[in-house]
Amino acid sequence: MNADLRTRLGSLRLPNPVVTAAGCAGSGRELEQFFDIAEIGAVTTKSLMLEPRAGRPAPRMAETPSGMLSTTGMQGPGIDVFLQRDLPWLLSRGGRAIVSIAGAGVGEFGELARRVSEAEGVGAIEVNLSCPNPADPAGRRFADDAAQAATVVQTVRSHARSDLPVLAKLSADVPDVVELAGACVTARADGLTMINTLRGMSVDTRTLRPAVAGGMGGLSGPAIRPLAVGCVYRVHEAFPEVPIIGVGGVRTGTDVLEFMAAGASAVGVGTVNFSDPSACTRVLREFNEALDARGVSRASEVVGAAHRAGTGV
Amino acid sequence: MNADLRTRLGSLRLPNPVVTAAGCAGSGRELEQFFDIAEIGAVTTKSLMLEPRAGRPAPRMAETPSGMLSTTGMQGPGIDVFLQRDLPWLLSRGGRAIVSIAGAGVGEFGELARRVSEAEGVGAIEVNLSCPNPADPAGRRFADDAAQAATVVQTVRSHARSDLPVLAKLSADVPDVVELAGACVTARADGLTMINTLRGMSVDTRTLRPAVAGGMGGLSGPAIRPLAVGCVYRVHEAFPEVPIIGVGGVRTGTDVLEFMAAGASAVGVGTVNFSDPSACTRVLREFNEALDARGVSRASEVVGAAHRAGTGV
Amino acid sequence: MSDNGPVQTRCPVLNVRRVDAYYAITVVAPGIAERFRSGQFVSVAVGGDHSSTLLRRPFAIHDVKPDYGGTVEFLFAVRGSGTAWLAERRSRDLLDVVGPLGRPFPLPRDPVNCVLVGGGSGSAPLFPLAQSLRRRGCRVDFVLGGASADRVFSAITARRIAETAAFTTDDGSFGTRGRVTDVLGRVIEESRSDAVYACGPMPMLRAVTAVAGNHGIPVQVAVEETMACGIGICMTCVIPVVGEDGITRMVRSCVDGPVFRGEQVRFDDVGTIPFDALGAPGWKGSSAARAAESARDIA
Amino acid sequence: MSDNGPVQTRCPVLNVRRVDAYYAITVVAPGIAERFRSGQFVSVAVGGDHSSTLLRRPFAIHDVKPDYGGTVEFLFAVRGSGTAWLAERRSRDLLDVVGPLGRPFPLPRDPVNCVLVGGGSGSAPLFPLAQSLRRRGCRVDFVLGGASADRVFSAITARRIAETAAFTTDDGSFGTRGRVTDVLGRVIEESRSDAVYACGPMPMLRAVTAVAGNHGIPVQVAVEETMACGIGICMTCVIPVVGEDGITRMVRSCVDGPVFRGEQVRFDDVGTIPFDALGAPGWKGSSAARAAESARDIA
Ligand SMILES: Cc1cc2nc3c(=O)[nH]c(=O)nc-3n(C[C@H](O)[C@H](O)[C@H](O)COP(=O)(O)OP(=O)(O)OC[C@H]3O[C@@H](n4cnc5c(N)ncnc54)[C@H](O)[C@@H]3O)c2cc1C
Ligand SMILES: Cc1cc2nc3c(=O)[nH]c(=O)nc-3n(C[C@H](O)[C@H](O)[C@H](O)COP(=O)(O)OP(=O)(O)OC[C@H]3O[C@@H](n4cnc5c(N)ncnc54)[C@H](O)[C@@H]3O)c2cc1C
Ligand SMILES: Cc1cc2nc3c(=O)[nH]c(=O)nc-3n(C[C@H](O)[C@H](O)[C@H](O)COP(=O)(O)O)c2cc1C
Ligand SMILES: Cc1cc2nc3c(=O)[nH]c(=O)nc-3n(C[C@H](O)[C@H](O)[C@H](O)COP(=O)(O)O)c2cc1C
Ligand code: FES
Ligand code: FES
Repeated sequence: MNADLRTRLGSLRLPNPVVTAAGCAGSGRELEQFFDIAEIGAVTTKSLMLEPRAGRPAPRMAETPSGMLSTTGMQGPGIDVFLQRDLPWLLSRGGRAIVSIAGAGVGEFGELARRVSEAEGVGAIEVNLSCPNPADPAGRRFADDAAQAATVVQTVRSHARSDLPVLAKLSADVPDVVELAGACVTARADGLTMINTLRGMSVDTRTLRPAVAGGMGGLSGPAIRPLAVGCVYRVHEAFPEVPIIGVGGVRTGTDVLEFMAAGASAVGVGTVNFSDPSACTRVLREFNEALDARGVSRASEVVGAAHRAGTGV
Repeated sequence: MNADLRTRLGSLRLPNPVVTAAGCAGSGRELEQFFDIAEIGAVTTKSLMLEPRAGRPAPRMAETPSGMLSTTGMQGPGIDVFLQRDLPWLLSRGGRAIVSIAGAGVGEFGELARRVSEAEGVGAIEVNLSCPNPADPAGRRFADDAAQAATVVQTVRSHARSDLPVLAKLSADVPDVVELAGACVTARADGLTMINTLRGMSVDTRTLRPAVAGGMGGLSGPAIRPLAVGCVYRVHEAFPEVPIIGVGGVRTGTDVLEFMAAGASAVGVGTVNFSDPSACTRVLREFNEALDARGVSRASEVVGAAHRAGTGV
Repeated sequence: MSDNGPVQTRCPVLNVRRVDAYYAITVVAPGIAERFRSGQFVSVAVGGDHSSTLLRRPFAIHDVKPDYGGTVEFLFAVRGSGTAWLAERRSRDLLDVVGPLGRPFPLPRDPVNCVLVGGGSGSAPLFPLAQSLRRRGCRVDFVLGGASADRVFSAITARRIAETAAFTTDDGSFGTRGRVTDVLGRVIEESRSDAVYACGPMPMLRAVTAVAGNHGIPVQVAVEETMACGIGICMTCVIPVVGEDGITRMVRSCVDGPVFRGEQVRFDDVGTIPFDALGAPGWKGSSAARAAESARDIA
Repeated sequence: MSDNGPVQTRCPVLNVRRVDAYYAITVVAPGIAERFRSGQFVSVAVGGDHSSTLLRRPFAIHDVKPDYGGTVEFLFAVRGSGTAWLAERRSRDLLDVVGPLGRPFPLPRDPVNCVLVGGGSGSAPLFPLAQSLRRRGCRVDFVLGGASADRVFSAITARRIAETAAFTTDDGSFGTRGRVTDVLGRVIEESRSDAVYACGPMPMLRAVTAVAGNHGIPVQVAVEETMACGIGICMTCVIPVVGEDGITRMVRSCVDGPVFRGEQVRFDDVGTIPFDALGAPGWKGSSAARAAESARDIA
């Protein structure tokens, strides 16, 4: 366990590349029962809105092959409760926080960025572009329209404290993920997180009705990993300077290696936290061991290796 | 095993809804070693081009959680060899053929449709819209541009014998699958097949290089089923009169039930043929048993059940 | 990392027993056994390391014993792929188990009369509860129901440890034909119950809560909602519950439950977001409600 | 459905033996045993019914015996998740096996001298081949190599059934330090070999083919390409092979192979599409080539 694991996302420095994926780590307290939350790179919060939010009706989840479908509707306490209650706790434990925000409109994104910037100790802001754009006539998400996504990123950037990195969280099921990434980068995103869940569906074959309320849900878990790695690879190819958090189906230390070789500087663990509450710390250990086994002394050397000829490192 | 399994795709009548997915059943001869090919609904051929095709370099596949990534580059003997060699064999065994075609351009699609129409005994033409459009400046696939896709479908329709149903095979990773479906229907597709593989990637964590030659591959298998079911559901909701072949990760008889409840009239078995050469006949038997267990006397009653209130059937 | 919270352990199976239509698995898990309080559950990874079945399966803890440093037993019926896999385990196989999870049943201070009502697999957590109540000098009566005789868990144990035990089955194959609530009122009266504890499917819990209400006695219900994580991080297991402050919240049945006061669960609204729930569409909370929110869980 | 084609069976495991660094599994599979010819392989589903590991694993058949109506044995080294799972099987477990697959080794009409060259797990199919050759009165010599001593499969059996057996290891821990091709020339000369049979990794097969060429004797190679289906329907296992007609085709190593004439495999172009391969980009086939294509496989 000798490798230097440090990584950077714009001006945010992390002790190692393993972070939690948004909405998959509660407030951090729940996972702290299983490992020391300061040990991992950072905790990404669930996407916080201005107001408390009750979310979607149950049933909210269904299991699928190597994955799950969920629809929680971003249930959460609202940004203020988070900043007053959960953030201080996390910082008191030595943890780092990437705060994910979800605005009900462009203006709210700005306001959220402003409030997050006023708090002490936040590491970065992640902008969830997969929430529905209330101004879109067809009810599409911000991420479905690169120009709309860019407007959101720009608004967040201009309301956020200038030293606070802004990461744009992208979906894969958009018209063109490379174009979307480019629009966000142009709008001065400091980094990109990808991917969010993909819209899918499951039918309960007993009742022949949709398995989650409302029909469509978000697909996550190892099943989607190749889609996530593909997005990271293509976007890193197009924008090699832009730091990326790779997210989607991370289960083991070699999955971290896979994402980093494709171009990620950090990697988020999502659904697998549900099946293994120690996942983050186990993945970190396995990643460490994988570097050792390959004689790699700095994790950052691996970033983008799959784009280089030869064996990469 | 009493249920009436017959189904219709436009004017094509099939004895049951289980067909093979394009490119996943060889010429039919290989599977005939494991079951009677006449027993299933139909064999969908690999996508045939005008000329023989050597396909992509190896490695062509990588295993992923509950799925696989592949890139065969549509290797095949060309349409004429198929029509002279493979089709007569299939018909001689009492099988039904859905012939998938892939043109290197719009014009070739027309020519392919013409040649297929001259052959005796073809059940339907499936138009593979996931092949790259040579006329697209960005190298996108026909499916990425609903207007281009519609042009292809229209060309095929006008060159195909008028009594031969034309099915448009859609991808899920397109800007808007419902819009794409609509464009194909307007261009007089008699039915839709969905979904094709999704672009993804895997890194070989020993070499840190892409696991399949060329980097990106197509993701298939049970992992993608929720994405496929989601597409079928949304498209059936928008165009309830249009018959759909649901494809993507079908493994068991209840998966057939799932696709049909979402709106499919038939269901294609793809990748699972590789892992279980008897899959088609097993899936058909399980589907039959599932209908019996639910007391359903006609398979067609199940179509679209998930869209109806109550328990569907 | 906390000392009385749940632990995750890879623990050896001591034995798997088949009992009527269900199975009993005992695992050696001292860390879970020593923390356990009745009403809590474990969650078990199924299918092995390369399983396509990602999520854990929750099971109420049926018994803990001091053998081998501490063993934990749970009962289950084979429902789908996860329980089918569990039924095939053999002694010495390793299971990845997390527990104990959830809030336990609150125990009465005084030696009162309690009736314990279980439906199907919902009986399981009532047995260690019965033991705890008996240890406090409470009278315990059982009402257990199931679809058929073989779906009534641990009937014999119930007879042994309770003052009285009544059984109901949907098909009449064992005990009274009908629902647990068909006999509950009588049992409450005859045993002069002061409190009800219930576990089982939501419609049963609703009906039991109504019966207890009619008799003017409190009821604690343990719900069995679908759970993805069991530890409070996925937000998929929520049900509408009215807090002490009168505000309805969508609370996690895994960590805020599975045990709730029956009167506080909005049974009619399970599967919906009640319009007056905190954060429901159109909801405008008072600043007081928000302040309350912000204070919650700090402790 | 054909009578001499492969069958798919759920067959009981008779036993699993550990031998040095590899395992030997024997399954009861009469249908496969009776159809088997040496050089053929089986493909085995791994991980159980709810495995996330979708694809079968191919293994050369190492032995068939008439016991229990017909048993099939294969040897394997633990490489990844699939072989790790197989190593944990116990007798009476059921395995889903398809076979026999692929084209067998062609056997010489006359009692000639044959040298059999295996690298690592590639030795496995050479043993039944050696038996068949011996039965036809052929002289058999073995050259087996591996990374280290424990990676040389079945060395003792080789010594027993062959006239001579030479061994090489990369680390020199057993036999000669080096590659099989370092000793092959000598063996061919000393045993006056008329033909070579080889199985192992592609670079080894290439080198063996070169050595055989230098000695002017024919060589049959069995390749071990990654395979998704093993039955010819997925087109993922292709390699460039020159046909009798001089045309290079991307052929499926599972059904057109795994055995090929060494000279016909375009080893230098494995992993590419040679520009002159049938259907390569820019390829313009003659009408004669197309007519030939259309006639292929009809029989
Ligand atoms: C707190 C709690 C305690 C429980 N205690 C017991 C017990 O002691 N004994 C027992 O037999 N069962 C108990 N259950 C139900 C048990 O968890 C399910 O029977 C089991 O998860 C079914 O898994 P499966 O793979 O066989 O079924 P599948 O139907 O294949 O499971 C698919 C998915 O649905 C979920 N699921 C299926 N049925 C239920 C259910 N009834 N409740 C919750 N989730 C479900 C599974 O967890 C899984 O995510 C309990 C459930 C909860 C929430
Ligand atoms: C015709 C044929 C015969 C073979 N015979 C033997 C044998 O007798 N004994 C033996 O030990 N091995 C043999 N192999 C190799 C054996 O199939 C692999 O070792 C095995 O598939 C590894 O599976 P895994 O899950 O442990 O490894 P993983 O690396 O986890 O497998 C991942 C994927 O890669 C494929 N793969 C990995 N290694 C190989 C390989 N060397 N060759 C082909 N595919 C591979 C797997 O099939 C799977 O699809 C043979 C291969 C072929 C094609
Ligand atoms: C239950 C659940 C809740 C989630 N909540 C959020 C969220 O609030 N904001 C967000 O950007 N992504 C959210 N996600 C998406 C994850 O952060 C992640 O992008 C996705 O699940 C893919 O990663 P995984 O396969 O590791 O889960 C959520 C995912 C799940 C399963
Ligand atoms: C090896 C392979 C080859 C394929 N070839 C074709 C093809 O030629 N034409 C086509 O339309 N789809 C092709 N497909 C896509 C399948 O028909 C199917 O749409 C997709 O794999 C999803 O289904 P599945 O998960 O059941 O495999 C191919 C898929 C695979 C895995
Ligand atoms: S099961 Fe995940 S929060 Fe309750
Ligand atoms: S492995 Fe599928 S064609 Fe050879």
